[in-house]
Amino acid sequence: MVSAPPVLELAGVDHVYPDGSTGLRDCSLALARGRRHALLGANGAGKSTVLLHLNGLLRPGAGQLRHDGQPVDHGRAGLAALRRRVGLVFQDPDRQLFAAHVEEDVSFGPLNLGFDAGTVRARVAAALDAVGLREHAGRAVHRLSFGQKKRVCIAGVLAMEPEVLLLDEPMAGLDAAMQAGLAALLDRLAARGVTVLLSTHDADFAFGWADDIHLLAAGRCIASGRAATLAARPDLLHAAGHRVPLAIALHAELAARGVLPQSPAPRSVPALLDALRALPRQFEHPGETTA
Amino acid sequence: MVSAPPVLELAGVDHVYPDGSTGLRDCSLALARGRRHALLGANGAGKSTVLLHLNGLLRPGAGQLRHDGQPVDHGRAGLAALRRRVGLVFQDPDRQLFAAHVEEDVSFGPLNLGFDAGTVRARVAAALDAVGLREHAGRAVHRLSFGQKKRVCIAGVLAMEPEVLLLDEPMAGLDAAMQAGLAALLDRLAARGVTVLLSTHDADFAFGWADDIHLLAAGRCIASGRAATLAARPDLLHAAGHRVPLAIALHAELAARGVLPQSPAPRSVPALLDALRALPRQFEHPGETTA
Amino acid sequence: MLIETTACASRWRGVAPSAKALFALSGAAAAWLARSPDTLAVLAAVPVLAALLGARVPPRAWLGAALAPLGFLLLACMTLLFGPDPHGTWHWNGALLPAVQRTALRSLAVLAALLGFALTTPLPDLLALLRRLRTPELLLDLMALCYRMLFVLRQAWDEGVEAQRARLGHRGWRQRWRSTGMLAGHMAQQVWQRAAALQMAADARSYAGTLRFLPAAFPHARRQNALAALAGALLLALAAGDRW
Amino acid sequence: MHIMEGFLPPAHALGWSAVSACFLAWGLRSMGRGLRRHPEQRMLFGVAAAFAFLLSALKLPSVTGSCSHPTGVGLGALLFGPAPMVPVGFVVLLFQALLLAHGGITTLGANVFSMAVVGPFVAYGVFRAVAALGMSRSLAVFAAACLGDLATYATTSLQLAWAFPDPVGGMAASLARFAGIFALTQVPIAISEGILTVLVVNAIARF
Repeated sequence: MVSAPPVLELAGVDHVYPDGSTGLRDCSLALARGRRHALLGANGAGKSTVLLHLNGLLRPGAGQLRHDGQPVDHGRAGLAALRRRVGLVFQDPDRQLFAAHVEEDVSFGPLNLGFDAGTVRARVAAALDAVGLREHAGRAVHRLSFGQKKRVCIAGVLAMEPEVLLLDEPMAGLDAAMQAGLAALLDRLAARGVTVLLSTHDADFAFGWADDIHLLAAGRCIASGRAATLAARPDLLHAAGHRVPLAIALHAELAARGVLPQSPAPRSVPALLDALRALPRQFEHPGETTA
Repeated sequence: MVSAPPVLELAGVDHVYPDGSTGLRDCSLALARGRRHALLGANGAGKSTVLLHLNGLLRPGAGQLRHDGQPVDHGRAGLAALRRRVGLVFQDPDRQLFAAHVEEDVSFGPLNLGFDAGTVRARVAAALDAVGLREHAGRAVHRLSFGQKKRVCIAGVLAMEPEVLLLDEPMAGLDAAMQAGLAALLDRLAARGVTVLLSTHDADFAFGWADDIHLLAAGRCIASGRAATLAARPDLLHAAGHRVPLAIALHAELAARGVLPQSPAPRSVPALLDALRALPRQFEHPGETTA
Repeated sequence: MLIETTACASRWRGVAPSAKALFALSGAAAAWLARSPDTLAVLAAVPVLAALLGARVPPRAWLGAALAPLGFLLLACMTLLFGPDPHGTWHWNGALLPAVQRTALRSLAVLAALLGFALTTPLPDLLALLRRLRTPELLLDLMALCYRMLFVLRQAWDEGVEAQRARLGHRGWRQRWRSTGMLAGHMAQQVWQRAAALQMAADARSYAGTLRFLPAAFPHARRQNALAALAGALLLALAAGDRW
Repeated sequence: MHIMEGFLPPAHALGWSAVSACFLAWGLRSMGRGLRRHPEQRMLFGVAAAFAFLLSALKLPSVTGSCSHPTGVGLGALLFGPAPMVPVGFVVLLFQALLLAHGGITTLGANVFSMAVVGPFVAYGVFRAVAALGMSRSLAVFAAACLGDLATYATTSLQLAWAFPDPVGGMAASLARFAGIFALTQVPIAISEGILTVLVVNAIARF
């Protein structure tokens, strides 16, 4: 496994938009297969640009996109081969759902791949099962809630059975319960071997969920690494305009005071809260109610 | 002051949408003047419906909208009088900006109120100053970033100098830095006496920012009260599908262990972290680095 | 939107639109008056030079904007000179050459004059001018809404096409037709939704039936109008001298 | 196919402008009456104009080149009737002239007549006629959009032939030439338009 190339890789990619603004500068980033990746950066840092490059929708001005270690050919056949394996879910469901009904929209990708009706039907059913929308298959898209639309978008990509799933700001606009549900869905996909990369501007979420973090600032890929490793690098986080994730910072303070053990470091504030609650209380105040 | 009526009030409002789905059920909610209010609920709980009622864009099927204690007349004159005092900022900037240029769009409201060109120009300048877009006055709206468009929307309402400002999910799509900037702007407005109500599904943000919280679940207004009071009512929060804000829960645990004092309770996790850092360390671990 | 982008960046953006319109219309009228090819060539060259040197319009942008009309000009002139007669035989029609030459030069002169206006004046400035000239309110509202929604819908269209490409919707011509039809249908249905949302947003800002905005101020309009009138009069005098 | 800026002789340009101005005034009055009953349609027509502009600037899959076509206006005539399409088409054509340099200000009158008057009326009339014969909706929509487009291009050819009659054969010879040349580009465009309009109308009907 040590020699396995990353499933997708940007190598020294530059991108300038037609209006002259810089999208990416010498950005290098590699996605190890089967892991959960978060692309973390402020608005305008170039997260969407990276995702569009990884799906071949933009073409590097300089540098290279590699798939399984091989440079991607940006011709028609090369792109079709890439997009068959790499699926991209955009941020705004209203911009990517164009069919009238759920089933019809989900079938769009498999039909374009040229499968026969039976295969398409089976894939649509499986994809809708995966996102938990089986019973909504026949509904009109515009009658769904925002969270449901988002899941239809994901189903539309899953029906193409990609090996890499890219998601642009998938948590935006979702409430806490929906976010938890979506994170669980992504975890199930990762467990099935799908490489997942999502972009976010929420450092707390990124460090709470991802295995690997890729830091982006002003079009530069400034660091990539294990979440636990990067969490201990406030210098890099600050350079990308983020603070240290609250869970890490709180844990450091509490560990310094001997309230919590030095390790394991909890990944998220709720996990830290659970760790606190699991400790025996040293003393109770009278009249104290626990939340 | 004890007898001052709320500036805006919904009293027992029902609303059914034309397609038969229920928007609100017997919803009662009062906004005390000059305070910062958060309308907290999951997606689909009816937050937007409440805001549309408060601005008179929807008409209650049953119940009443009251302004300064007086029932609002939903005729043309009554609505004009209401909307002169109550401004509403929608969630999606692209659905509410009509004009080509920033300055033009901001002038739309004051011109509708019948002011002369000089007054309108002064109000537009003041509103653009307030949102920090003075130097973008002449730019084309379609060239602005999402965060800038959002601020143009707010300026367009501020230029009408409303006494109540309603904002539908203003933090959606903004990154941490932009959210902090917007929260600071809303604080300045509240300090000038404007009553601010924003809707959100983020309990941590709501409890960190607002003076008063209004809880909404499945079209019902299940509770209203001071943020500190509601934070101590996990039963109500759970009924609305929220957990207790992390800052409150963490503080309760840490106070129970004597790490932090019982009061003051920090409003947000960063504030709690600051409180922890301000404490003297009981003992240092060798090689420990603080984040 | 090459022309609009160029207009926003042009050095003459701050010049009163009335002055630029006056100059452009004088140029067009002069081209209509003039007869000789030489005068027409001068009348075509003046607005081009004014745009390139005065307003600093990049030559590439000017050419890019002129490409479509130049294509039409080539095709239409070729049709006049060479085409099928009623019996279906194609032949060259040399007798029309002088008339075609004059028509082509006149078209170029009028094109140069009005392109000079379009490449230096963003459309909203023109709308403000039309409002002052008492264009019907309804027409102005249509234009204002159309202009703003143009960019919104175009962005939505581009994003929709991008999302379709990500799902291989534009692999071959069959997929492309199907995808384009689906997207156009979806966006047609969005027209109603967006109109309803805009109506609601306007109502929330005390909309009273017409869309009114405060136009941009052009403090030096009087002087600029006078200069434009002078320059326009020179062009007209040149054309009149040529004709009579 | 839009007639370019300055191509028509002054008398023709002014004459077509006068004719189109009459239709525009009529269209605005008719639209204004409708808006008094449904004021919210003002926004609808504004957004619809933007959509029509977008469609007209679209490169259809099988057609290359920068030929503009009146898709949106024919579609609009089927949805809203031909009268409101005069002001909407006027706005679209003005924007095409100023934003894309397709057509022109001096030729706006001639272009409005062919694309915002003749095209929508023919499309609407064909649709009603085919529908009255009991044919399927798709066929009626296809025929309407396709024939509306062809009528537009025939009108443009006529306008050009009238302005530039053949010195020997007169207007008829000139018309044959313009119609013959433009048929090469316009017939495929008209068919594309018909197909796209059918797809759009079917999609709208499904929502």
